[in-house]
Amino acid sequence: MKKKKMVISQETMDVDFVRKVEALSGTSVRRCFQCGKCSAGCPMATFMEHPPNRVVRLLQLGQWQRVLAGRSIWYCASCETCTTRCPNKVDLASIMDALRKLSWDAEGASKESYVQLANKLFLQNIRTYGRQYEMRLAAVFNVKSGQFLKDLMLGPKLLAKGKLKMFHSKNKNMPEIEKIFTRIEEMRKKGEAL
Amino acid sequence: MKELNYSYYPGCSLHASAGEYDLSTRELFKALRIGLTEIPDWFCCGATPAHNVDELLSLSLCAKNLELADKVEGDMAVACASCFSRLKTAQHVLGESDVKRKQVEKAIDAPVKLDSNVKHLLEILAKDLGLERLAAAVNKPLSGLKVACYYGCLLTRPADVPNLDCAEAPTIMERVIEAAGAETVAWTHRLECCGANFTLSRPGVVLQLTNAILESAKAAGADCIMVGCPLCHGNLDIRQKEIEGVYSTSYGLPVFYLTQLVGLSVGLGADKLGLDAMMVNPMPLLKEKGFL
Amino acid sequence: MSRIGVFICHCGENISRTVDVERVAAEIGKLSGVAFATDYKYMCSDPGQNLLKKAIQEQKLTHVVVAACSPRMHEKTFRKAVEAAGLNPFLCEMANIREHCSWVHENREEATVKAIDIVSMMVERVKKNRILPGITVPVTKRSLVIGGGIAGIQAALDIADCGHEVILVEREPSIGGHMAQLSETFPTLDCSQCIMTPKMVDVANHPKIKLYTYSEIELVEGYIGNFQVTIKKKARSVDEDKCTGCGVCMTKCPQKKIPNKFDQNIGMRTAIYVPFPQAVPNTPVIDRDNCTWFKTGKCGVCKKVCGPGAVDFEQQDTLVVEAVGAIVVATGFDLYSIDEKPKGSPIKGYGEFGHGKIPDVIDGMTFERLASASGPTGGKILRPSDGKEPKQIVFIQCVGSRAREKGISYCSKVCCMYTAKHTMLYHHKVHDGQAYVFFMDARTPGKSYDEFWRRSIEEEEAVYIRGMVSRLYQKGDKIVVMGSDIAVGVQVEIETDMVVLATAVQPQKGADLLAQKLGISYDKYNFYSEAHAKLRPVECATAGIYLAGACQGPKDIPETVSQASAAAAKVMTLFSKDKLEREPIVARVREAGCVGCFACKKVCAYGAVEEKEIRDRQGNLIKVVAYVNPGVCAGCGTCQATCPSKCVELDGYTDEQIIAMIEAL
Amino acid sequence: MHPEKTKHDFEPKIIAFVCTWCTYAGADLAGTSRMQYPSNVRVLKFPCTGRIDPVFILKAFQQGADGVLVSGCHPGDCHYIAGNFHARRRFAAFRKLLEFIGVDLNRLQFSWVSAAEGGKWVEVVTDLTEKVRAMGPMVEFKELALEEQWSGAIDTPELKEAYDAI
Repeated sequence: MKKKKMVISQETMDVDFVRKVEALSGTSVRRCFQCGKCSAGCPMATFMEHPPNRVVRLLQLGQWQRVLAGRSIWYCASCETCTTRCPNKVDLASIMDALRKLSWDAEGASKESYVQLANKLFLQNIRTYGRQYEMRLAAVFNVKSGQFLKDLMLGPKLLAKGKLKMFHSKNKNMPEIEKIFTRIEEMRKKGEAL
Repeated sequence: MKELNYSYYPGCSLHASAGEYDLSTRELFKALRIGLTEIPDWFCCGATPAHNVDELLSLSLCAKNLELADKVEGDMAVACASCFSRLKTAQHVLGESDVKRKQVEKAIDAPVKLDSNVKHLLEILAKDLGLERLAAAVNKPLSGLKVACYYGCLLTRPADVPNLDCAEAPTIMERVIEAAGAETVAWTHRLECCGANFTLSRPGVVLQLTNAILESAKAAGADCIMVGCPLCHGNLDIRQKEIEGVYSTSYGLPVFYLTQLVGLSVGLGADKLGLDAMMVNPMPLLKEKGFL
Repeated sequence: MSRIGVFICHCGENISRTVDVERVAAEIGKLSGVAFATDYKYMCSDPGQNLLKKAIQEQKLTHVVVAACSPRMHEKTFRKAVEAAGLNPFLCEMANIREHCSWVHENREEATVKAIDIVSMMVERVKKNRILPGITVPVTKRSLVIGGGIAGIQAALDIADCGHEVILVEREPSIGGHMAQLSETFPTLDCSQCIMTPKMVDVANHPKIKLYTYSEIELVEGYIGNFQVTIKKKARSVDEDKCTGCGVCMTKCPQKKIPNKFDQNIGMRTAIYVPFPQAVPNTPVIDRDNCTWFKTGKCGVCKKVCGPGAVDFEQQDTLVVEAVGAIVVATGFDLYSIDEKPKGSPIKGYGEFGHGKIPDVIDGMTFERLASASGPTGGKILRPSDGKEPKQIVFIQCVGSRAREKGISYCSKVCCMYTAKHTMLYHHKVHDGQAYVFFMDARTPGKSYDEFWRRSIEEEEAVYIRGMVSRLYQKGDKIVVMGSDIAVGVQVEIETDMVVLATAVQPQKGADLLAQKLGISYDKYNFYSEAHAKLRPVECATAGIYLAGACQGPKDIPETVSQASAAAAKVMTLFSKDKLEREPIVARVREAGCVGCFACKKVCAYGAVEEKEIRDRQGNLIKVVAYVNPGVCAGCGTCQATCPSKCVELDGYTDEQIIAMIEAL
Repeated sequence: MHPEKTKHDFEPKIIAFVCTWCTYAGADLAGTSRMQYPSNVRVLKFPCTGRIDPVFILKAFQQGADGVLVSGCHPGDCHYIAGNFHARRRFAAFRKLLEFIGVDLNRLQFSWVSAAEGGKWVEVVTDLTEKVRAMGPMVEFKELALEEQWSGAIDTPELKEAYDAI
């Protein structure tokens, strides 16, 4: 990625977006004093173009576009190492969650299809069946992501070990689950929740 | 002595890929005379994917499950580290933020219940039952078995949420398995991330992280790895062959659930522990050590 | 009936331009009790003051109101003039018709009306003023200094050199404190012991300094100028008068493997010991917890070999009471322990750095002992685990400091500089070694400090990495450091032989307990609070108690010494007079009405309220009432507003006076 | 700047209770800086806001004050360590009481003005004066005072007789 000069002014610093991130994550980005401890311990930092500390730095400057345009947020494994070791109680894991959530509607956000697809399918599974069915999840994922042969060799072995259930059981709470999904959708539509 | 009874939240994996965890948990608790009642019609806590993209949904799913658990007597026993972490986090977040609690109450159309005790199996064995009573129940001590206890991310992190043990230097797994007569090894990667849910979307990442973990356990002289999380198990056990292939090495480290190893020590047979479901065959090791 | 004189000043034209002063004088002259009202061009001038004095005498005035500028400007002037005319100075009040009237209003009519109001208020007030006698408190010209580190030593020497007796109390067996432990000092690299030990000897030899080592403060009573301090002398088991300091007992003691706290537990000592060879006093102490005689009743070798017969197993703790007029608190600091989280510590612990379980991960003070020529390794940098010389060494800054989540949010102030020094000492001793420093910010504000830090990088070739370390772990005989370089934006991994953690500076353990004994305040970290952060930085809010050194906050040596001398100067100011005089604006309790609820005691920030027993002639206790010590009271009046039975009164601001002012409106 | 002097029908009486170290000095600074503000305020000096008894505020209202201002050092800057905190707690409780007895709390203002804030003093005094002027005279307590006087007057034959009989 070509590095564009960063012009900083009240106009280019999008404080509103950062406030949303802070509200969703329940943490303050201004607390960070850039010690870099989060990046030092992050198991995924080597895969990210912006290491965790720089994600926070960019947020401090209101430059969320630069964060979302990159893949960093899609490489966070939610292992909470950063949050645990931060000397300043910056809950970086939650900030990552908030950024992924906000990237749905944000313009210019990178579409990290695989992770997004997996997450989406996972949530769909909950909505449809109430519980996860890994077989289904994996199969649909492979079909949708076009990697028909991925982990192909694992399937039969797992089946043989009884690790993949082919059928799902009935869950009496299905209507309740559906209501939770729809209520949240309604709240968002009315602007009662982020 | 007070009778121990719990409402049981197995989580999705235990009803699928981690069937042996479910089986061995039920059998172990039966052997230890700990009551376990599965919460009727529990549903998915949302795990990592939900909070990854939609915290409100994640909190709501957990809050609803907590409400379901409330109807069953006893504290909530949770086997999966991910479910444990999500339920604890939901309790923590909803306890701290009035705004989020109100949103969740609207989403589930019910008041949020935060006072129930969510406990991981380790906590039940080490604290509620107690290490002394656990040790007293051991009739086939795992003498000579060198176990690498793998905590992964979610059992202890972040520091003030699960409160299972110290976030950076936990010993609860070691204490439990030492009570079962096994030896533990000191190793460097017991708290490192295995890549967890990237197993589906980014298996390459997972292979790299998991390889480092297996390598460290092997270097420390472990005979096997013990876990308390189906995701860790999936990455370490199911993908072990693949890792060996990619990195042209050989580990052959069986990956046990904690309930399998403890179950073994209280005299449960292989059939009751689901040992045949493990991808890395543990039989040679267990036979060599004379446990079977 | 009072005869009040009112003097209205024109202040050149400053007042008279907007206030019709003649009219004010005329109106005020009509008030009851006013015997004399006049206006004058410059009241504060000599003729003005003479006019005032003359009027007091001629008109037989009982009270005076000067309507002029702010009392903050000239109240003292006029009260002096009134006193010179034979009236009690507190029977004179000022009405501020300049700053609060003529200067802030333009409308002549409005300003004149307001001026009349202001003066009337003061007239009504002054009617209720009482004669207030000046307060004097005797001063005992001896000083107590608590803590025998560099701060306490400097303060004690300065006070003693001025000819006043000093009682110096030190908890450890020897004075010297942390500075005696250091190897070399920044930014000059002069040897700490070379500059410290002569001062320690000066203390020992000073005729005006009475030294109590191995002693602690038990009880503090009294107030400024008049403290009684009870000191507990812990049993040394060695008679200080008989001991010659020959050291035979120590060489013969069979218990030789006790970790020496002075050497950060790396070196060993005997059960009868002096903490370090240059100790002052050079009298050994028996560590009763580790002595075979005290544990089993056998041994007694030291007693047998002691020529002068100084060893005394029967010695008991004794209490001594000393009377002093001032107290300097110089209890210093302690380093956050890298071991398992200590109970009661605000720091949550550093499990990611191994909780002190990796033997070659040490703290900065331990490195000082390793680098010190008189240390356990004779000044060689060697690993505690296997005694090998580390070829790679990693320093990590801000361990515990600047970490509000992990415990303390303040900066420990000295670590940046001492780590720069460590890299130099290391490079001087291990020529082929390489030092790395993980840091967030380099804080080097001090004379020659930044130059020193730059030298460590440019000349001594230390590699500074801006970024923190997430985790340390042992791998074989190496320690793996997982850090990051935020400038480059990458993770950094270093396999090193040794790691030095710059741990947080914290107050001494038990600092809060000592503060409670002294009645001084402390912050949430247990650092002692100064009376004013800028203008009274060495005084406690409690009068007569002064602060020196790191007990008040992290400090380096130059700053500590400056503050110690400043505290000594404050003590000398106090001792410069035989009696302490102060403004009599103090609270007073009406004992007849006091019910002894002590609400006043709870709100008093100065500890000026005491409990006083009222007894009848037979000596039977009737009740316990509050008593305000005029020597300690600062005159804020919070007690009066708090008192539910209205039995405390602040002289100069009584309810009567204030109500009179309000009613005048 | 010389603002146009306008005539008002009602000039409120404002009494200010201030501490000597911060707000009094701040008002002095306003003076030495020749700032202008309404002349309605009368200042009473205390060593510390901690000394200010709520009774004084009641007394001030009773004496015909239309507005009362209490001002001291900023939190943490108290010359007497914590007197202003004691004051704050006391007045927090006192406000409730005033509200209960029906005093419009807009007539009573608390503020922190430091010795360096001459401008803020002017602002606070001007704002309060304007606010109280808009509210009109404070009648409640004055009526009460009148009532007291009335009940104390011996203005009926019965009363006079009873009085004489004593």
